[in-house]
Amino acid sequence: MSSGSILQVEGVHQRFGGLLALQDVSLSVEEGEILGLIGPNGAGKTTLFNVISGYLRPTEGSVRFLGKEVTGLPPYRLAAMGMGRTFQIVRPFPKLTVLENVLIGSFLRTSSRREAEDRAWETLHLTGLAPFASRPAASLNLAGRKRLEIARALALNPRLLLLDEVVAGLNPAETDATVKLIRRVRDRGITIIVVEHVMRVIMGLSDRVVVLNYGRKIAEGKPQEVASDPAVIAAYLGESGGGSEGR
Amino acid sequence: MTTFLQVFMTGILTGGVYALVGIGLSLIFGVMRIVNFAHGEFVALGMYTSLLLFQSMGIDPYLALPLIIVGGILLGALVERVFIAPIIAAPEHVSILMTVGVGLVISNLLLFGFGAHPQSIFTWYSTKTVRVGGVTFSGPLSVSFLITLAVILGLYWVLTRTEIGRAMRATAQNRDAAELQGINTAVARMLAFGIGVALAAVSGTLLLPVLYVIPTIGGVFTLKAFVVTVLGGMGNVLGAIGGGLILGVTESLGAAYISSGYRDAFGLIAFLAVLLLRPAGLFGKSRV
Amino acid sequence: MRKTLLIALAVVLAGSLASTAFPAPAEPLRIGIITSLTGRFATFGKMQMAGYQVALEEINRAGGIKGRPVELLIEDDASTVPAALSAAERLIAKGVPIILGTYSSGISKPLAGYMDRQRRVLLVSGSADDSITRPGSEWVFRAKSVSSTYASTLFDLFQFLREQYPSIPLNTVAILHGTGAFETSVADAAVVYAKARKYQIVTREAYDRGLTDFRPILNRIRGFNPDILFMVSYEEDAVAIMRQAKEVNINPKIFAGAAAGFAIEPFIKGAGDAAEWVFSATSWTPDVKYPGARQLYEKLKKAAGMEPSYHAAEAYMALIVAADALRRAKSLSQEDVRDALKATKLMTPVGPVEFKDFLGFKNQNPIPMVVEQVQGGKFVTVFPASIAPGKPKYPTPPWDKR
Amino acid sequence: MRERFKTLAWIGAVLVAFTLYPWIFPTKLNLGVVIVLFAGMATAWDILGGWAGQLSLGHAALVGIGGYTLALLSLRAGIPPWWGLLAGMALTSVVAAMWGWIVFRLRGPYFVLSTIAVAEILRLVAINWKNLTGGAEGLFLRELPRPFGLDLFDRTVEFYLGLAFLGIALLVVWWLSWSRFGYSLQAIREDQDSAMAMGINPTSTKILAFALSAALTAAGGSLYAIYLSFFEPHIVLDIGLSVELALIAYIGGAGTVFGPTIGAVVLLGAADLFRNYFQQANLLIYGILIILVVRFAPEGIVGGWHVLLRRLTRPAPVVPVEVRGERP
Repeated sequence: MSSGSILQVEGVHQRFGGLLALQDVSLSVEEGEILGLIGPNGAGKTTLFNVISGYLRPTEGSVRFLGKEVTGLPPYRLAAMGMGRTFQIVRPFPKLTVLENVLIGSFLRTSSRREAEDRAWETLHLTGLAPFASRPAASLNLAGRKRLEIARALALNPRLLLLDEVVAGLNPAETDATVKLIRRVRDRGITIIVVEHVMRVIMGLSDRVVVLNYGRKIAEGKPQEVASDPAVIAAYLGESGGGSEGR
Repeated sequence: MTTFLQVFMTGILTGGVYALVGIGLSLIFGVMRIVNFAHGEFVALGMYTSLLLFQSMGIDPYLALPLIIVGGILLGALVERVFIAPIIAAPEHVSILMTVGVGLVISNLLLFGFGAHPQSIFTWYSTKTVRVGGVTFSGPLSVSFLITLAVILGLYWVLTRTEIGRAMRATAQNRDAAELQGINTAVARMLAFGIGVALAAVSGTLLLPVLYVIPTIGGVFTLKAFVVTVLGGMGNVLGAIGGGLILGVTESLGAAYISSGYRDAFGLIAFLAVLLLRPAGLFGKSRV
Repeated sequence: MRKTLLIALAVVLAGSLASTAFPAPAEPLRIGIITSLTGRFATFGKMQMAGYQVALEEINRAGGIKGRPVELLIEDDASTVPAALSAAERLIAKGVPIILGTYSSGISKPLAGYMDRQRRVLLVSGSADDSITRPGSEWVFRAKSVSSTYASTLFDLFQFLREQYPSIPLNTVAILHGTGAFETSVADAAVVYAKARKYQIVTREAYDRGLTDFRPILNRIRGFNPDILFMVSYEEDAVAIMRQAKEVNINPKIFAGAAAGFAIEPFIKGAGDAAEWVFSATSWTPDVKYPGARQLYEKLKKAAGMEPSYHAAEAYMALIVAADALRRAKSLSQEDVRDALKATKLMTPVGPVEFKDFLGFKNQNPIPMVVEQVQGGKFVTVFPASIAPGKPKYPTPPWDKR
Repeated sequence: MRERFKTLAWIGAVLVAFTLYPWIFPTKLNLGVVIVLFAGMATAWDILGGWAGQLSLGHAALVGIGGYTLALLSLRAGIPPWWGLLAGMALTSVVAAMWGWIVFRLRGPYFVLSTIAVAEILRLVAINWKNLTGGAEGLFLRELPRPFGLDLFDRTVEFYLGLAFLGIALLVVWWLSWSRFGYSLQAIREDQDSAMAMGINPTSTKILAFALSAALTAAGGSLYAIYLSFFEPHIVLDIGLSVELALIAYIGGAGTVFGPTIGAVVLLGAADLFRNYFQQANLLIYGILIILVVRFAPEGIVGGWHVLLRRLTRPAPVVPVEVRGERP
């Protein structure tokens, strides 16, 4: 755990009644890094995101952000500290325009309407949503809404950005554009955790990758190392007759 | 001592009918996740229908019950189809305002139809009393309590033993999962609202021999139904029985021993206390 | 109702056009009326309209006022204060010389305040609340009785029965009343008279309108075993109280009700045998020994199409008094109408009318009240002997000995 | 930025138009006072109901506290009405904050149910606590000091006071239309969870909105008490008043600057215009109107107008977003 780590998750367990969604998960993220978080459906990725971003108080374990103990803090405190997140199922403010959606984020940093609006426009240009500024968020297509999720999180001027399947359901052109955007965001010094199923994207983007399966961390390391790890392959492809090390 | 017993027992009897009103509301909320703000107006509708049947055709309210039950279910289903179903997916305040509107229409149509003056019925049993060990009970209130128990048992049988009952309970627990199991949740909702309205109308009929009716009395019952539902736990039908009895006894004791002017306030204070301490209701199993 | 209004408007238009060209036929004199045609108090508004109708026909048959036929401009206050204030504003704009109104005390009080500030004459027709004419205003008059008279008349009855039957102890009083403005003011007056005449108030219970189940309160009162149960309630409560009093088996020597709920026909129909023996103070009954009382009752019954309540008689009296004052007024200016009303000295089938200032009241007619008792399923006027044909039956037997 | 001052200009225009009312309708001043007061109180209701999306059916309690505070301070302690009004605003915002703290932590319909319960409890307290509130007989404001020589019971004075109150309410809502606080309310209304991710604390924001809404409603309640000069619990604390305020705001257009004002003018104006025919039925009309609005035009008159405008001027098909946007 070098001193530069921006986020530390220690021994987190999350239980829903009988179901143990997360079992003793620990990971840390370094400043300026892109960490990929992968695993089959139901592995606990979004649950881990909800624990990190304060929507779920972990049954056990702790979360440290920017060196401070934040376990159980509500989402709005973490947002104020500089943690932006997107939702797997997009959650725009439908009746508000695209600009207003982003404005609410930039208002976190300033109460002056002028400053907030400038920052909002800056984010719109960065994310390519400027032409749709005055349209209600509800009138955007899936690509536009996914992009708006990122723009709203960016408007918070975050130190850490959590992206939950931001390219899911996009066509190749839209996916490439989003990957370029993520790189541009990283170049501005923002640390990113990406949850994704599109292997091509995650492998290309991530400096390091963590793999979850049935709520347990089964692998961590460089994308290439993780890709060739038999346990990961087994987790994804299910039991291949070859008898890997069992459940 | 007899005074305490008399006050306590009157509270139980009235509480039984409150429970019936509350159960209807809790059933509707449980299955449909909407709060029916016109619930009290359906109680008033039950009262006026049985008043009309009594005055014009001399049918005694207790004998009119089967008619009221069937009519209540049909009316409830119709109201659900026309007013509630189209907005079932809308945000919460839409269904609240819709039912407030329906309530306003019903109470004002009653005002038009029956006039503002209070009406009550006078039957041979109106002033009859039952004396058990020095404690006197109102005759009609006791009969109403017994019928309430019967209706509650009947509802329990429908919910647990019949196909419709299972469909409603499934929809209450998880609408999407229920649909995946092939349950037509639209029908389940329609029937839930129908039965809920029928229960309200029945409690109106049972209260007619005991109290007088004015067109705007619905509001009082809507508030009582809320208190009973929250005391029992939102959507917890069995809890509503407990909620009703507790409300009846609290009001009766409060009026007799603290101050009669604040009678209705005791129920409301209990309501706020539950909100503060145990929002899931006194019996724990709330749907929210 | 709208028919009279339309005719009135048409006549006014015709009148004003014609008056310029040639000597006008007698232009009608319009009196303003505010009452509750709709809303909570619609039942009482209907009764008032019957009284106004009978009085209007009588006035016009007797040649109207100063040769001019009288017409009523009727405004509905819909049982709400804002509508009543707007109605008054409209009538003042139409320049009516006098306004009569309305039924509920809760509406008449702000109406009186508004008329006082506008310096316009208001003759209160249905509200009994003391505070309307106490301290009152030079512009607000009331011929009908005040709430406290209900209490004083009943305590006069109790005094009479104490003297008639010295052997029966008559000391403890339990008061039960609704929390409305009228009921509370009568209950307050009862407390004052009870203390003045050496009665002991064992308990005073108020109940809120709406779903009223009196069993808990009556159980509590039964514990005190009072000699007198003094009740002040509107119609629907009166029926429920007496039924549940029988249920709870509470047995005072006197059941006394102050007007409203206890003095009207539906009380006997609703409470049935439980209504027997109940005394009630009321401002008027058909068999009082005032000249013309019986004939007025018949006319009111025809106009109302049902058993008329005393509210109809009170409205009739108000319009008769207004017409009498307008005949005597030097001009139709508000000052002259006010002075004419102040000088009223008139006998009507509903009682003598004189506007006096007494006991803090201003422009209030100290009209006496009567007490009636339910005997054999019918109201019989039993007190005071000077104007009551019947005799009070006392003491009230316990429920199981009837 | 331009949008902000356009709305401000519209507010100015509406207020100036209203100032002409006493000359256009000299014999309908009572109606005028009621319209401006109800427009102001409905706008105050809308801060919580429309902008923050927290429906309340108990605002009569706040009207009542405003009215009673002014009257009691004046009758019992001789405190002039302007201090009474401010005291009423302060008291109601404290009551609202406590009340909100209890209920806003909870999800589900608890808030709207609690508003009815608390309003009903206050009505019962007002009726039964006789020596404080004058009980059911109510209170009579016989005399009031004259600020700058103005008779507070004169309808024209009351009209302009009410108009000033409406102006303040409109300015507050105008501030909401562009400020941070205003957007945080709208965010909570649109999606509370999503708002949390944007750094907005829903509970404390809703409590602030409720306190602001309560303070303004109480100011309206104080002026309404002066207009009535006599009021009893049944008039100012009745659930009918709460429902009427909610319907006026909602039918006019919840969550918009002018919605509640338009609602007040249309509904109260029509009720007076057709009083001979609809007087009995105005509650029935309200009921039918709210069903139609909720079912077919949830945006209300003003909201619907915006939607219509937008549809006519700029058809907005679903926008295919070919997201290139590579500019640095």
